[in-house]
Amino acid sequence: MSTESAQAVAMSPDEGNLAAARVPQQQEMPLAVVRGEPVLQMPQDLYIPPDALEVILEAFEGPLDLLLYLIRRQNLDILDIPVAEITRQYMEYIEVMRELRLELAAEYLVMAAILAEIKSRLLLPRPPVEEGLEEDPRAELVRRLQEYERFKKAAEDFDALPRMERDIDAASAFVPDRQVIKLPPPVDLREMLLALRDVLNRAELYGHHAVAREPLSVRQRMGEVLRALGDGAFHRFESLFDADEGRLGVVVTFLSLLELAKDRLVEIVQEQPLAAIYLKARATEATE
Amino acid sequence: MEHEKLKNIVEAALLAAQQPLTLPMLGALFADEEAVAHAELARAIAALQADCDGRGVELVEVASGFRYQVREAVHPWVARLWSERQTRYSRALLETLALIAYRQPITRGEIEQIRGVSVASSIMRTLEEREWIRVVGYRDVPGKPALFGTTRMFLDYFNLKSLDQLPTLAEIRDIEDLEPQLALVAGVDVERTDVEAAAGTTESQGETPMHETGITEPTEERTTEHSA
Amino acid sequence: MEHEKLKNIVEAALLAAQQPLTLPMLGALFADEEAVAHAELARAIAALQADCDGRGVELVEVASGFRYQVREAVHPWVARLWSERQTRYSRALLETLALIAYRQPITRGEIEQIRGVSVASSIMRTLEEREWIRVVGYRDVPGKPALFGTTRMFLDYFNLKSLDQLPTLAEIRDIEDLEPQLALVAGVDVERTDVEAAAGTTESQGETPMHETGITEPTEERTTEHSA
Repeated sequence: MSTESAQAVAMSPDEGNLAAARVPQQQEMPLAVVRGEPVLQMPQDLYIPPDALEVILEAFEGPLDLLLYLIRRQNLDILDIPVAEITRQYMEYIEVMRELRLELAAEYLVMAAILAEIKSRLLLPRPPVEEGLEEDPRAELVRRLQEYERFKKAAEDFDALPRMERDIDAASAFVPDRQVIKLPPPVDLREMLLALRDVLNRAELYGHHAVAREPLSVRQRMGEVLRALGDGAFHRFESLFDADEGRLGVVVTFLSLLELAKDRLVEIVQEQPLAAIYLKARATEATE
Repeated sequence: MEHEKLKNIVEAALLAAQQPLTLPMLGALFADEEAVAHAELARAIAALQADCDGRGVELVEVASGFRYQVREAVHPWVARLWSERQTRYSRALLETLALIAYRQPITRGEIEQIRGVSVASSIMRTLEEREWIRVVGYRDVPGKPALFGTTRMFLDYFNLKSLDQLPTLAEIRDIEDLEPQLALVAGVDVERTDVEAAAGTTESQGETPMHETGITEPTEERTTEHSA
Repeated sequence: MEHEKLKNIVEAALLAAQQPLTLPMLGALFADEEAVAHAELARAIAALQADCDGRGVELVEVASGFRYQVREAVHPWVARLWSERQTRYSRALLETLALIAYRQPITRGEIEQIRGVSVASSIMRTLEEREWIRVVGYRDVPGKPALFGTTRMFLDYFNLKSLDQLPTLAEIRDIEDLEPQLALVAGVDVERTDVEAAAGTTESQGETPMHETGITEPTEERTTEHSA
């Protein structure tokens, strides 16, 4: 939109009347007197220092924000925007910015065009039929304003939330030793078994290995018994059994003793028939 | 593991970690053979939270876990430890952040459409550098614009556990209300009357118009309006 | 200023500061009109120190001031916050471990005989350090070689009640695909996978995995184990 057309809209006869009619209530808004001395008569309610006029632009987050400001300043309902009046005030702001040679963002000019268009459509005679179906020319603008206002409010709410650094701070204590410790890698049972299968296959290739059939718990118990005999001394046969383990536990222990004997890992001694049976490990590190 | 010892470990870990810890993360502090159930950890945390009563710090849960933090009540004193610290953010940044939080995933173009102005690249960069937002995908339209979403760090920063805890977004009033107005919009005279009526009502309600309070930011006026 | 409030401020400041604070530094947190004497601050600190009795942290004085620090007693657990998983074990180690499990008690020489290659000392050391194997006795042959067996820790790690829950050697050799076997073996293992999968899910929703922030999270590392 060119400067001329923007001003033409702002200075339309209707607007002139309206402005005149509203003079008493415009006292708090010296900005209305734009064409006079712009610097000294900046809007007081914006508190713009005469030498920092860019604040006008900075104070608003764009044309929607400026429009909302104009509407809210007069406590108007957003659903009931007096487009002509708002357009006039909006154009006055634009004019101030322009006269101060502020670089005017394109969005502001686009909004001026939109306002002018809405106003002209409102002023045109409405078609006699289908009244209810025709959309209010302001509807789209109102929708945008409402949508923007929601998020403007949301941003304010965000600002009110307690926030790290400003309202709260993380608490932490000193740790004397922050050295990174290395944890052992995880092991997948399946991987281990696949590895075993490979090694078995290889072993069979060389014909060295016989597949064991005894329950693995017997093998486990063999180790436990060996450890129990680890002192190299003789232990009573009965002391190696734990009655609490039940019959199965006794069997497992007995089988493990036989395996250990067969494997020549333990020595089983009985002085005479029916006398106590003693066991000892054939070799221990300590005694040798 | 004994409850007191567990409590001590959890307390020390939370204070040592420099970032929030989840129950699984706390659980990982224990070796397989001394594994601690999450329920036990939760009990320890509840006990530690109770221990904070009347103290200068509190134990809270935020999006990425539990953390000890300085209570707001004593923060003004603590804040003097850091004389200059940037804790203010521009409205543009907060509005952009709000749009991403409530409308995610959202493109920069969509943000600009709603705000009515372009979004400075510096704002997006700041938000990304603070790890409050991140690219979560791309919209399948020409140019494949990036879609942004908020992060857990964002929630942590604002002391929130989840997006559900964000302030409720204001409802949009039904735009149908416009329709009856239209019949009246015959000319500017009617409009003017409306303006004056509205303005007059407000004055008589004794609200505080902006120019009287000396508030400089348009933002503040909206606050007045909403508290009304 | 009231003693309790002073205590709270001092506690919060010390926990927020990231470095030790001296009495003058603590004193500087108070404005001129609420000035606090050093003696008062010292009393607050003494009270806070007493409050630490039986907790996971303590308030100590070091050369540059006062600070809260993690107690020695809980450090072993807290230290796991900064732990990292090594990469996976070698095939040789897994074979060795499996042979020890299935053929125990077994000497290193016997393992080498079956595998057809020598077993590196480092492998045996690693397995012993992890406490999965141990010397259970010695074979009565020249050199008295050590006999190795698996430990309870080994069973616990794989969630086995006893070795009998492992497939037999015949089953391992004959069955091409071990999957169905393992389903029978490790009911508990499946459960564990679920827990970790859940942890993994949470993490993937998270914006900032811990390793990116400089802290290695054991939980997440574990997840890779199962996805492998």
